[in-house]
Amino acid sequence: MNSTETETTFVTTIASTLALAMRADEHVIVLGEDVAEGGPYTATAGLSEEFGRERVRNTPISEGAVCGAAIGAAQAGLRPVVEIMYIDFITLALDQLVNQAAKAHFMSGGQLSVPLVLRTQGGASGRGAAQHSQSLEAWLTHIPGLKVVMPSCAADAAGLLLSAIADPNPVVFIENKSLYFKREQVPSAPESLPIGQARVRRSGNDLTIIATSRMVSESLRAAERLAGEGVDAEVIDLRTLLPLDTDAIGRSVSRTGRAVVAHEAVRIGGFGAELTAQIQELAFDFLLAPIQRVGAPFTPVPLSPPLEDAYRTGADDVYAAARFAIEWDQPESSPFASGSFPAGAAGS
Amino acid sequence: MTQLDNDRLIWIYTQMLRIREFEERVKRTFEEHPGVIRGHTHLADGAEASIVGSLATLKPGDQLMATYRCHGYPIALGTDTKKMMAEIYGRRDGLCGGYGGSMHLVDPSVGFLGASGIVGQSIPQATGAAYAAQIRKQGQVVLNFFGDGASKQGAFAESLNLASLWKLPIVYIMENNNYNVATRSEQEDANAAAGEPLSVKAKAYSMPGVTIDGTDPLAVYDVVEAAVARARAGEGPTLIESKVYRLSAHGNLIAPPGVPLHYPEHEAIAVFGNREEYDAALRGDPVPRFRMRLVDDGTLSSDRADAIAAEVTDEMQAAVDFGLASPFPDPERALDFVYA
Amino acid sequence: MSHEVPYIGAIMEAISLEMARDESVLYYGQDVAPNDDHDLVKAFGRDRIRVSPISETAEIGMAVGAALSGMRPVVELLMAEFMLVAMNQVVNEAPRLRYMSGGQVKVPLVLKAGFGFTAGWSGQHTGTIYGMFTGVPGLKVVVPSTAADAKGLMTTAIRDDNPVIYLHNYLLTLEHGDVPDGEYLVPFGQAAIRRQGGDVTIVAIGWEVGLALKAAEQLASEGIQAEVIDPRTLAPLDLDTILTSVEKTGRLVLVDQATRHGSFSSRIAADVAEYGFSSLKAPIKQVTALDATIPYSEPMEAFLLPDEAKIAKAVHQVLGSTPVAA
Amino acid sequence: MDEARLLLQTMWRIRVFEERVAQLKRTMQVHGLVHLSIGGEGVAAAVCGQLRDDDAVYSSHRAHGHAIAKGVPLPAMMAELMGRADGLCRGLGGSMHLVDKRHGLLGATGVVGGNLPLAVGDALAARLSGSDRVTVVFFGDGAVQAGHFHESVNLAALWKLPLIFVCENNGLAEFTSRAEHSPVERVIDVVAPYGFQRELADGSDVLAVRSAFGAFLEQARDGGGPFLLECLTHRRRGHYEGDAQQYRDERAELEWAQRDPLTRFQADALEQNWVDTQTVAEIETAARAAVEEAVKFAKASPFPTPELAAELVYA
Repeated sequence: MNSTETETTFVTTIASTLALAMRADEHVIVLGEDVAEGGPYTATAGLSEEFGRERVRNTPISEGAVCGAAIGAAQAGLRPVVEIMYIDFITLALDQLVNQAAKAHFMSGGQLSVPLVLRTQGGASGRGAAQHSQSLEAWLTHIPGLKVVMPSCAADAAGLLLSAIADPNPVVFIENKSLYFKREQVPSAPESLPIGQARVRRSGNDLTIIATSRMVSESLRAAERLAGEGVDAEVIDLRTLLPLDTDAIGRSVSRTGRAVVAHEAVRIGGFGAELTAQIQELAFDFLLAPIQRVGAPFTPVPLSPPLEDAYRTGADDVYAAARFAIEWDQPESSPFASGSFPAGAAGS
Repeated sequence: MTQLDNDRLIWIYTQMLRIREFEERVKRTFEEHPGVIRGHTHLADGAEASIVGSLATLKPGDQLMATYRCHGYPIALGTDTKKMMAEIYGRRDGLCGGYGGSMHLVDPSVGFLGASGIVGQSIPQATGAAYAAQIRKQGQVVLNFFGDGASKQGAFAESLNLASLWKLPIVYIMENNNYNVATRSEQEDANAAAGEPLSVKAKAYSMPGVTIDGTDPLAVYDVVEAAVARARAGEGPTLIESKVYRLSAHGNLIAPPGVPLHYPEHEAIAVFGNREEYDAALRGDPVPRFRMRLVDDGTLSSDRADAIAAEVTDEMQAAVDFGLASPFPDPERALDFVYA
Repeated sequence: MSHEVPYIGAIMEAISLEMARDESVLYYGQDVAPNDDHDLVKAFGRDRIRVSPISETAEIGMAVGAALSGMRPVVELLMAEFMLVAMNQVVNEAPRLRYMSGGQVKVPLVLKAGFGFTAGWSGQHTGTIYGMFTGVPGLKVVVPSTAADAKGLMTTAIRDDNPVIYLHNYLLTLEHGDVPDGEYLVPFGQAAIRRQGGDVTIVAIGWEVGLALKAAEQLASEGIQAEVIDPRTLAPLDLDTILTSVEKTGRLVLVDQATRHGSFSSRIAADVAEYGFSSLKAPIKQVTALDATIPYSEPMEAFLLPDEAKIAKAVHQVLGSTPVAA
Repeated sequence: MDEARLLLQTMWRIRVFEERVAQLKRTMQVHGLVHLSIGGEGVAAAVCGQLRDDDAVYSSHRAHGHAIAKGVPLPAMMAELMGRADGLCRGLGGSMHLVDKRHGLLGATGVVGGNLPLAVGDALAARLSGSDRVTVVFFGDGAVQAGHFHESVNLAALWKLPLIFVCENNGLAEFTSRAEHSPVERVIDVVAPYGFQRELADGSDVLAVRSAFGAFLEQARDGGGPFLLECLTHRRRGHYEGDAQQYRDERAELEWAQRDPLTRFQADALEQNWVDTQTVAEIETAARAAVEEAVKFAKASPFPTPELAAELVYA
C-alpha cells in the first residue's frame, strides 16, 4: 500500500493518473473534444503540454467517428483513452461502442482486441437539464464485451483508471460531475485496483446498502443516521457494474437479510433492477424483507432548481428505503406507485 | 500508365479468378448443400478488378478494412480459402472459429483488420487504424472499402473530415455498384440524382476525389497507386469512387429459419424489370475481359490461362470439401472470447 | 370477422388502414417501395411513401421534425440494431422534446424495426435490445408475439401521441394467425394471459411466448400447470397482471431472448421480488440468452438461446426439486 | 425607415436581454448552461425579422437572439431561464431548450447539430401540407463536422425542401478554433458538392445578411430550396457563461469590437437619416425597460411544483 497521501480533487486525480499512464506506456493516447485544452472540467489539464498535441488530440464534434477511430487505433495496437464530454452524447457513438468495440474480439474468434477506455461523466447537477444530466450506465451493462466502471472517490478512480487502461477490453469509465471538485485524500503514487471488485465502505449486520458513484457517500450519510437509531448498516461500493462482484453482494445480504440498492439513474430500467434480480437469486432463503431500490423518478431531468433537487436521489431516499426494509414484517400493501409507469402512460 | 511486369499482371488475373470462383462456390452451396450456409452472405462478383487492382498497390505491413461484402480482400491478400469457406459454413476450423461468418471475416496476419456488418461503420475504424499508422511512423497505409450507400452515413462525413484534417495515411475506396440493396443511387443520393460522380463528395473535406472504371484492374491500379503514394508521403487521404456492377443480387434471400435460402435475381430485373442494364453488365464482366486482354497482348497464353483456371477450380473445390468436412464448434465454446 | 395472414402482413395491414384513415400518416425508410407499382405507392402516392438513404440519424430525426409539425410518421428501420447509429435522435430528441417544451409539442411517431434474427445473422443483426429503450422516459416499447397483436398494436402505436418503438421479431415474420378484419386496436399496457395455470407463472416476450407455451404443454403432461403471460408492451408494462398471477402461483420464470445482464426480464424480476415479496415461494428464475454476443455457427447459437428444455428445467427448479443458486 | 427602427429595436432587446442574463447567471438566478450570442445579434434580427409566425425556426444551444427576434415574449423567456412556473416551458427546459410553438420557435437543442434532421422533417411536412411556409435552421460551424449535418444536407438537397440553413460561423467550435475541426474554412465550401444556392455574408453587416436571406426566402416561398447562408459572426463572450476563455486572440477581439453589428448599424442608420438620435435613445431605453419588466415578471413567478415533472413525460 501507499504510505504517502496527498489532498486533491477527483478531477485533478484523473488528469494526473492519465499522465502517469502516458509516461509508463507510449501507446497510451488521449483524444476527445478540447482535451488538449484540458477539457471543460480540466480532467485532461496539462497533458498536451507534457505529451504533445499528437498524443493528446483535440477532435471535431464527431462522437461517432472519434469513438470509431479510437476503436480502430486500439485494434491497431494503441491504447486510446477517448473522452465523451457528457454521457448523454454517448448516444452519438453507441453503434461504434456496442456493435463494433464490444464485439470485435468475439466475432473475430479472438483475433482482434480493443484495449480502449471511454471516459465520460454523467449525473444531474448544475441544472444541466434533460440532455446534459443523464445516467445511462444501465444500457452499457447490458452489452457483453464491455466493462463498466463507476468510481465513487478519487482514490478508487486513480486505481481503476490504471487498470482500465491496462485492460485488453473496451472499458467505459463513468465519472460523476458532482464529485469532481470535492477535496479528498489520494495516494501520491496510485497503484492499479482490480476491475470487478466491490468494496465494503462500512460494515454492518442489520442491512446491506449497495450503491454506485455519488450515491456511495449519500448511503454512508444515511448509514450514520441509521446508526444513531441503532440500525447497523453495511455499505457496499460497487465500483464496477460489469463484471459484477456477485460474491461480495451475496455474502453480505445472506448475512444481513435486508438490502437497499441505490443509484442516481431512473429507478425503472435502472441497474438496480439487475442487482435486485441477482440478490433475490443469490440470497432468496435469507431475505427478511423485499429488496428496496432507490432511483430517480421516471422522467427526464428537469431544469428548474426545485424540480432537479426533487429529482436527485440522496441520503434521505436511502434512509427511507432502509427504514422500510427494517420495519417490514407482515405482508402489507407495498408502495406500488413508486415502481409503476407514470400516469397517462398507457396511451390511447 | 504504370508498367507492371507479366508476372504481376498474371497475379492480378489469378486473384480475380480466385475471388470469382470462391464466390461462385459460395453461391452454389445454397443449391448443392442446402442449409449449410446460414444468415446473410454478400458477393462481390463484378468488383474483382477493383479489389485486386487496389490491393496490388499495397506493401507488406499495409492494412485494410471493408464492409460486409468482404470475401474478395482476404483472398487476394493470401488468406487460406479453406479456412474462409469453413467460416462461411460455420465450422470449427473457420477463419474466425465459426463466431463471425461471411459478414465478419478478419485476418490480421495479412493486414485485413476486418469488416463491419453495419453500413458505413468500418469507415471510422479504418480511419483510426490510419491514425495509429501515422503515430507509428513506419510508412504504413490503410485502404478502406465501402459501398456507395455508406456515403450517406454520418460516419462517412465525420471520418473523411477527420482524416483530411489530420492528413492520415488512408485511401477511401467507394465501390459504387449503383444499388443500396434494392434502391438505386439516384433515389437516395443528391449527387447521383443530379447526375454527378459521387467522388465530388471529396470537395467537402478538401481531399482529392477521383472516379474510375472499377472493371479495369490496371486503371484502378494507376489511380489507387497514386493515392497510396500520396498517403505514404504524409499528404493525406483520397476518396476514390470505383464504378462497378454487382453481378449478383444484394445478398441471399432474407428469410426466417425453415425457408430455403438462395440468391434471387438481381434487383435491376427483380425490382425494376431492367434486363437490358443487367445483360450489358454481364457482357462487360471484368474477369473474362481481363483474360482476353492478357491473351490478346501475349502476356498470357490461353493454355496457361486454362491451367490457372484448373488450379483455381481445384483450390475452391478443396475449400468446399474442407469446409464440409470440418466439424462444428463445441456449443460451450460460445462463451469464449466475450472478453480478451 | 377475421382472416388469416402472416405476422408481417398483419403489420402492413395496420399501416395501410391507418394511412387510409389519416392522411397525416407517413411511411418511409430504406428500401420501402423503391418502385412505383408497390400497392402502398399506388394507394397513397410517393409523397407519403418514401424510400430514404441509409441515414438512420436523418431518417429518425426527420420523423421527429415531421411529427412536431403535425405528421404521424412510421419509419421503417429494418433492424433494431440500426437504431444504435441514431441513438441521439431516439433518446435525446424524440422522447425529450415534449417534456422540455413544457408540454407544448408532441412527437407522435413509430419506429418500426425487426429484432432477434437469431438464424445465423451473427453478432450485429441478432441483438434483442428492447431493454435499452425501456429505461428511457418518454418512449413506449411494443413487442407483439402474434399476428393479431401485430396489427392491433401497430394501429394503437400510430394513433399514440408519443414516440413508440415497435419491435417485431424476425423469427415470427411468416407465422400465420387469425387477424380481425378492418379497424383493430390493442391497448398498450395490457398483458395477455396465453395459458391459465396455478403452479407456476411464466412471463415470456415476443418469440419466446411460443416456446413458453410448448414448454407448458410438456409440463402439463407431468401434471404441472403453468400460467403463461405475454406482456405485449414493455413500456408501459402491465405489472399488475404478473403480480396477480404470482400471488396465485408463488413462483415465477422469466423467458427473454436478450442477454441476461441488465436485461428487461431483470427489471420484471426486480419488481416482482419487491412488490410480490410476500407471495414468492421460490427465487425468480430467468431463462435468457447467455451473456455473449450471438455467434454465427448454429450449435453455438443454439447453446446461447432459451429453448423449451431450458424453460422446463427452470420451472422444475422453482418448484423446488433442484437447487437454484446461480 | 421603419425597417431600420425594427432592426434596431430587436438588436437592442437581444443585447440588453443577454447582458442582463449574464448578470443573473453570475448571481445564480439564471440556471444551467447558458450560451450568449452578444456580437451576433445582427444575424438573428436580419433573418427572423423577415419570417412569419408559421415559419419554423430551429435554433441551436445559442438561442436567445433567435427567439427574441422571432417574437418570443421576453417575460416568459426570462422566467424560463430562471426555471419558473410561468416560463415558456414551465421551467422544464431552460436556456438550451427554449420552445415557443405559437411564435414558430420549434426549439433549441443541447446537442450540437441535433436540430438539423428535425428541421429537414419540418420542411418535408411543410412541403406535404402544401403551405408556403419556410423552415430555417440555425447552427454553428461546430455542427458541420457532425455526421447528421451531412445526412441532413443530402436529404434536403435530394428532396429539394424549402429549408434555409443559416450557419453562424464564429470561428470557434466550443473552445477550439475551426482550424482544429476541419480543413475547410468556409461552410459554403463544405456543402459545395450538393450544388444548391449558398451565400457568404458578413454577420456584422445587418443589411447584407438581410438581403442575402431575403433573396433565399423569396425563392423558398415559391417552393425553391434548400439554401445555405453562412454568416461570419463573432462570439463576444465565452462558449458558455463562466468559460475561462484561454483560447482568445486579443487582436481579433479588438477588430471585432469595432465591427459590432449593433453599433455599426446604428451609426449607418443615423448617417442615412433612417433614424434620429432621439429615436435611438428611445429604442435603447424601451429595450432596457422591457427587459427589467421581464426580470420582474420572472422573479414574481413561483417555481413549478415537483408533480409537474411526472405530468409531462407522456402526451
